[in-house]
Amino acid sequence: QDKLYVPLISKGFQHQFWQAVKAGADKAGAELGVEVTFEGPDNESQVDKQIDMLAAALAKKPAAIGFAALDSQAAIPLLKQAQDAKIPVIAFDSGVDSDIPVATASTDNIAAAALAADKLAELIGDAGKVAVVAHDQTSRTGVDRRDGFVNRMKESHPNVEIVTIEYGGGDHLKSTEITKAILTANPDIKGIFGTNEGSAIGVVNGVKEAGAKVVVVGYDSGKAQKDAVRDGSMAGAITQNPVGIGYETVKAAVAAAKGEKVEKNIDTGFYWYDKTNIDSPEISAVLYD
Amino acid sequence: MSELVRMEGIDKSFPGVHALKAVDFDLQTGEVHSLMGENGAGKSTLMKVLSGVYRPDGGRILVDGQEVSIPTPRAAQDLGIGIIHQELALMRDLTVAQNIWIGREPRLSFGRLDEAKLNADTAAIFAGMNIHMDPRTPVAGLTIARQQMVEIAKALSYRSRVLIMDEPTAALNDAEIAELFTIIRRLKAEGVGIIYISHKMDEIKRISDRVTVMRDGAYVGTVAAEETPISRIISMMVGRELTDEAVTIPDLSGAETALEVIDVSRGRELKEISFSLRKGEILGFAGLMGAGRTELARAIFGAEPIDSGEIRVHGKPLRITSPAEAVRAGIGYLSEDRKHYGLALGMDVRANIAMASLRRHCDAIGRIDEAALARVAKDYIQKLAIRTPGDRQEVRLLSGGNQQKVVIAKWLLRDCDILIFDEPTRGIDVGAKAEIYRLLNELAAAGKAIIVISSELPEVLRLSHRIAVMCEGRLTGILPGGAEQERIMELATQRNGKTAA
Amino acid sequence: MSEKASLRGSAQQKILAFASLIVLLIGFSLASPNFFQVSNIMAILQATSVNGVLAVGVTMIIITGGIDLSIGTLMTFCAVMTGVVLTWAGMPLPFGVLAAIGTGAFCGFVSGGLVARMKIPPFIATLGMMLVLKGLSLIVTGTKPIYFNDTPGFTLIAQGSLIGQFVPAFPVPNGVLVLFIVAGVTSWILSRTVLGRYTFALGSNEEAVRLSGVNTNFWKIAIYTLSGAICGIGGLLIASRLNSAQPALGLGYELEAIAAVVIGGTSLAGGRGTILGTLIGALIMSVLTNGLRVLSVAPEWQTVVTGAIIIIAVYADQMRRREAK
Amino acid sequence: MSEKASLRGSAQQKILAFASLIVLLIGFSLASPNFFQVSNIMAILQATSVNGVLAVGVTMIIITGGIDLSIGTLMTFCAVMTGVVLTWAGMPLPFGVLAAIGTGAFCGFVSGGLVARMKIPPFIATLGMMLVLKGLSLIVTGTKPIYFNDTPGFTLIAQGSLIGQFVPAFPVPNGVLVLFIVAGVTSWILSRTVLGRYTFALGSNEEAVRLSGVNTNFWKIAIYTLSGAICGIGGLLIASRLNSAQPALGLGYELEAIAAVVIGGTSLAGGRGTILGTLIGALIMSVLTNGLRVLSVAPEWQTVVTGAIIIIAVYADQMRRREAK
Ligand SMILES: Nc1ncnc2c1ncn2[C@@H]1O[C@H](COP(=O)(O)OP(=O)(O)OP(=O)(O)O)[C@@H](O)[C@H]1O
Ligand SMILES: Nc1ncnc2c1ncn2[C@@H]1O[C@H](COP(=O)(O)OP(=O)(O)OP(=O)(O)O)[C@@H](O)[C@H]1O
Ligand SMILES: O[C@@H]1[C@@H](O)[C@H](O)OC[C@H]1O
Ligand SMILES: [Mg+2]
Ligand SMILES: [Mg+2]
Repeated sequence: QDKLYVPLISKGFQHQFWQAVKAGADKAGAELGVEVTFEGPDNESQVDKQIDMLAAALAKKPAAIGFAALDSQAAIPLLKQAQDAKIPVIAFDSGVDSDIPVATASTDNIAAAALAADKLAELIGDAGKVAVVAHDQTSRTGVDRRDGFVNRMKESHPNVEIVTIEYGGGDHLKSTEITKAILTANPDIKGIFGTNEGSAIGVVNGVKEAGAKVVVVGYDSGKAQKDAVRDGSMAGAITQNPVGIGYETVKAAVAAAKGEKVEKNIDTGFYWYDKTNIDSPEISAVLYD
Repeated sequence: MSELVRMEGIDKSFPGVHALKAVDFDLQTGEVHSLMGENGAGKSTLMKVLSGVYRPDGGRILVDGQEVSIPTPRAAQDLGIGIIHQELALMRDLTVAQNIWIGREPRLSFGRLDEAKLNADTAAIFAGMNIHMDPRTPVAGLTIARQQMVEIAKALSYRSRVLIMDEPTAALNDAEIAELFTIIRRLKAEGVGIIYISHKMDEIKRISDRVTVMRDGAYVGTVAAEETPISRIISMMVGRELTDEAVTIPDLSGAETALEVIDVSRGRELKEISFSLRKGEILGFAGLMGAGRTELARAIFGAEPIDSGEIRVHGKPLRITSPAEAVRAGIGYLSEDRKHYGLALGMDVRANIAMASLRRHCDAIGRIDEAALARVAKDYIQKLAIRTPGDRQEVRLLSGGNQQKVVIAKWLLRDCDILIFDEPTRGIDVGAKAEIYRLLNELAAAGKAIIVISSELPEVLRLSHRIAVMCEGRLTGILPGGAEQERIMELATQRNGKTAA
Repeated sequence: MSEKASLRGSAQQKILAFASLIVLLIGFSLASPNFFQVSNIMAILQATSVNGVLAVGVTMIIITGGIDLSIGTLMTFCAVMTGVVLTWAGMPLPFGVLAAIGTGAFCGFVSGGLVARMKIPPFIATLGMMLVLKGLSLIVTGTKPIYFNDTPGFTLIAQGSLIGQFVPAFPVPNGVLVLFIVAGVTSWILSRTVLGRYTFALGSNEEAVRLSGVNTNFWKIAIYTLSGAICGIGGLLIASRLNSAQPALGLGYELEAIAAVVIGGTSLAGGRGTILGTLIGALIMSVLTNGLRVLSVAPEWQTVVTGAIIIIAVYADQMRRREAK
Repeated sequence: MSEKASLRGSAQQKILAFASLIVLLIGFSLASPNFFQVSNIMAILQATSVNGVLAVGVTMIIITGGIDLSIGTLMTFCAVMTGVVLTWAGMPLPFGVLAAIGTGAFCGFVSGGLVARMKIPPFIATLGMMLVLKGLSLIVTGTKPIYFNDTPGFTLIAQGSLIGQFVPAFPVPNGVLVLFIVAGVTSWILSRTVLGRYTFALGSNEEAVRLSGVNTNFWKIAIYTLSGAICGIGGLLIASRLNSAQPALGLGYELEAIAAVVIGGTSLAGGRGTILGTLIGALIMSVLTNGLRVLSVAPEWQTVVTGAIIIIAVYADQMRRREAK
């Protein structure tokens, strides 16, 4: 009999975040002796591209599928198809609104962004103007992080004003330009939140190019982000546990394929890291380059 | 004299067309050798073989007695063979001088262009040709005739030993032709061999030493120009005798007025032009290059706006602001520039003939009646003797003269009450010309009102019931049919009321 | 005789155009047993449907010598308007269909007007429209997808299978059926009607057409309008496939559709092109994408191979055409 | 006389081309006090640098009547190769510069060959290249960015300010300087050299150029090669600005650059165009983007307004040109 085959359909593959998920998945694949593939569309608006990928994955008659839905509802017919074919589905990254997935390994983005809000508020003395450079206006993660951040500010930090929210598609350069424009429009701004790796690095670059003094809070990891945290150009950032997400997804998939019982919700957690704890073992374990 | 070029048994086929069938041709130094034949006989194709555009399927070419192969235009140039192509091949976005020296630009260091020398050299060539043109003029704005001049200047700039001229005078008028002939004689004296193609029979006698005739892609024969009567050459070309009738001017005093043009002006091009045209009348327009005849026709046709004046059709004043309105009002216009304004070159003969008349050949939901169009197209192909493998052949693959016939067919099919023909016989062979004259007369007899603009005075004289003459945007006079050539020339050069030399 | 020969030549060409596609199909079938199976072939066809419909629509515009960069975001905007009519206003299904097609036609009409009457280069006019429509979709929806859960049967438009009801072995999804119908009708329009004739003529020599007394502006606008309506159908299909109108979708679809058109042998210079070619072009692209995925080629290599094969396929086609002459 | 008028007209046109840009600048200055400030103007210029360089490069290709869709991913690939040479191989800075320009030139050479020798339509050839290069960047880097932390001074290429050292009031970033130098040289090449002459000639009537005995293939390849080299400079700039080679970047940059070219009055049909126009086109785009952001216009409205203004600007320019005639 051939090796078990587990494809992971993600939301992308080019971000370092996704590469870390992939690394975790590959690791689990190697340990458990299953074949793992990993792919995702170019950007998070390509809902239908992802559906086509799911369709192609189903054609390969996999043992189980890992799926990070860009839009859960849109994927339902194919998920049903998987269910009918008795292919277990494991949701990862941000969850799937459906009861088809037998398990979900994800980050609670709303809570994570709320933590970022708390941290940023604290760093600017709980008062003043801040802005958000988000990576996407419509995707689940983009929306959750924006809303988690904004709502927490409104609820718990009434003296912090969010002056603007812009979207840079996670493109480093675009996010840089956006940051500079925000700084021009709001010379008195105190803090900016970048909602994923590309956005956060863009904010750091923009602040640097404009020669401004602004507290930057980021999201995710990656070499540039770690460097920025170390040299103080970024006050700190939220990191998820992408390697863990990938690892747990594959592990759950294999278990489900073998008919074993799997835990329904695998919360892979999120962490705040800054200069002080970046080298601590529990943080460095979830950071990636 | 010595032999410059010899072509032996040249063969060339295109899909569906055997264009050259073992053709022989030779050229001596210092001679003008005319190549004659009906439209589609294969003249241009033979010359394209000689100038490296096409590679022959068979036969051989000798230059200075040496067998050569001419795979590219460059190779032809290197052998000293230059050509003026029948279909103007200019780069519209470049200036006149840039066009002329393309590929041989005078350079400074670092690949820099010596633009000053480029323009000066061009000016010198123009001076030698006795024409006035700023070397820095963009080609895009030039009339067809001016473009033709540029092509000639370009060919001269090569200082070739063999110069092929494929219908260089098709768009020129008598004065310019005379100028060109002076140049040709000069080149001849310098020992250049010239291959000359034209459908203007009178030119053949004036300029050539020998004449080679082709028919249907085959070599018919070579004769000495001097001792061979034109009628003999024509019969070699068409394989029969042609009879030409003289103009008969009908009595139109009772005829209804079809078109009135009253005080039409636009910018510097058209100045207060008034005339009228009756049903059944053929009004010829004569004038020098740039006299404004084309501009006037385009203005009447709504292709170009007018500043002031009025146009009446069948007595009703009309504001015509687009060709569509003109055609709706029953006016048709055949442009002098078939390639740019007359044909969809990539489409087939049938579609082009039908272009102005589709509405009449479709049903309520816009479905085209192809069967009817096929019939019509075949009809015109036969009537105008259009040489084509079929009505589905792309027009771009037809010879120049046959393309012109397709444009004519388009307007004949449209059947307008008022027809304006701008240089209708440009590039058309004698036989077909006679046929077109006959057609125009028939149309007039059937009550159509017709304007013919032509740079060929004999044509104007042969056709017109009245002759309008223009100079520098003004209508300087209207003469009765059959007027004296001298009188026409006088009006054609009458600047601002005064007569120039 | 020669006429027949040239007809034969062109028929030959049509068959030859399939060659690259066939080679790909055979190649992938040999490489993976999972590839040539009814369910996967249906998946490929389904994946072709949206892009195919857009490509068919834009083929007309490209034949006129124009271009339409707005097709992707227009498709989305049409899907959004369908959502507005069906989900928000709660109207019955046919109105949703009308909304998509009507919106498409209207926007096509506007683009056509910009190009024909205001003489704005098609690239700019439709680039502008692309951005405007992209923004409008986000504005109208408030950046949230609109779902069609309240319109039973909506997903059947693309996902159901009329054919499957009669021929269970070939459950061709309706989306594909729609694509073939749209392609058939458009092909008929192009080859049989006045509109089609002027489409080619405009691309071949617009000025000559105008000087033939044809109201070129009118016809150009008509062509853009029709193409827009076809985009609307594309919007309907994608909405049905995703059971939702995704307002952020759309960018990038124009390039994919135009690529299908050009791979299919239609010249961007205008004047020539066929719907059959476009269909084949669209199929080549989706067979490639699907096949490489089924072979589990690493995603970064998928792009490389796709790029290379597109070039090779077009080159091979051209070689064949030259030989056919 | 009319000939002289047309010469005069073209000088006039050049000045008028600025009009849309000026109107935008004045409008934004009035709308926000923060807009017209040295730092923001520098930010706008800096934001123009990468897109501007790409646009200048592709202008040449568009003038030949071609198109290059690969410029965005080629830029990235060049940045990656610089990273390989500087960070991985640890060579000194000049080699990194050479790597970027050399890689660009080589890829341009390949595209040129596909177009000129293999007669693949530029759209397809460069679409293929776009995909191939996109994949290659990911493959070479292992989908990880390459950082330039070990190459001190690398960020100065785009971000430093030579001019600022002499004129502290105008700290024009080096990236902008590079853009202006590239634009100046290209403009000079186009108007003064043989290569430039053939660029226009090819776009105007390629067959006529060939019939004049020019080796059109050679020159076409040369033009693509040069344009590729310019892309390489763009890759250098973006790498320097981001202090890294980001392998996933690049898609979409081609459309932006081509838009700048067309807004600047260069015709996609070939034969006409200016570098000055392209610069203005690129500036119009970045002024628009920056201005709307400074005004804090909602992002979805930013797209709508950008689309509308692009159309209006081009329309206004055309009206002016027609009047100038
Ligand atoms: N590229 C081609 N493909 C197919 N047929 C062609 C091609 N070029 C020329 N022909 C055909 O070859 C024949 C000879 O054409 P050619 O242009 O040599 O005629 P010609 O004698 O110059 O006529 P004209 O006096 O009208 O210019 C014509 O029937 C023409 O349709
Ligand atoms: N020799 C010239 N000098 C300057 N302009 C010229 C010349 N010839 C043509 N033109 C341009 O052409 C315009 C009028 O030409 P038009 O085509 O109407 O003349 P035409 O009488 O039809 O002559 P033809 O068509 O034989 O050249 C002029 O206004 C001018 O712009
Ligand atoms: O969804 C992803 C998110 O989790 C990560 O942080 O950034 C990239 C996104 O694609
Ligand atoms: Mg000829
Ligand atoms: Mg004229």
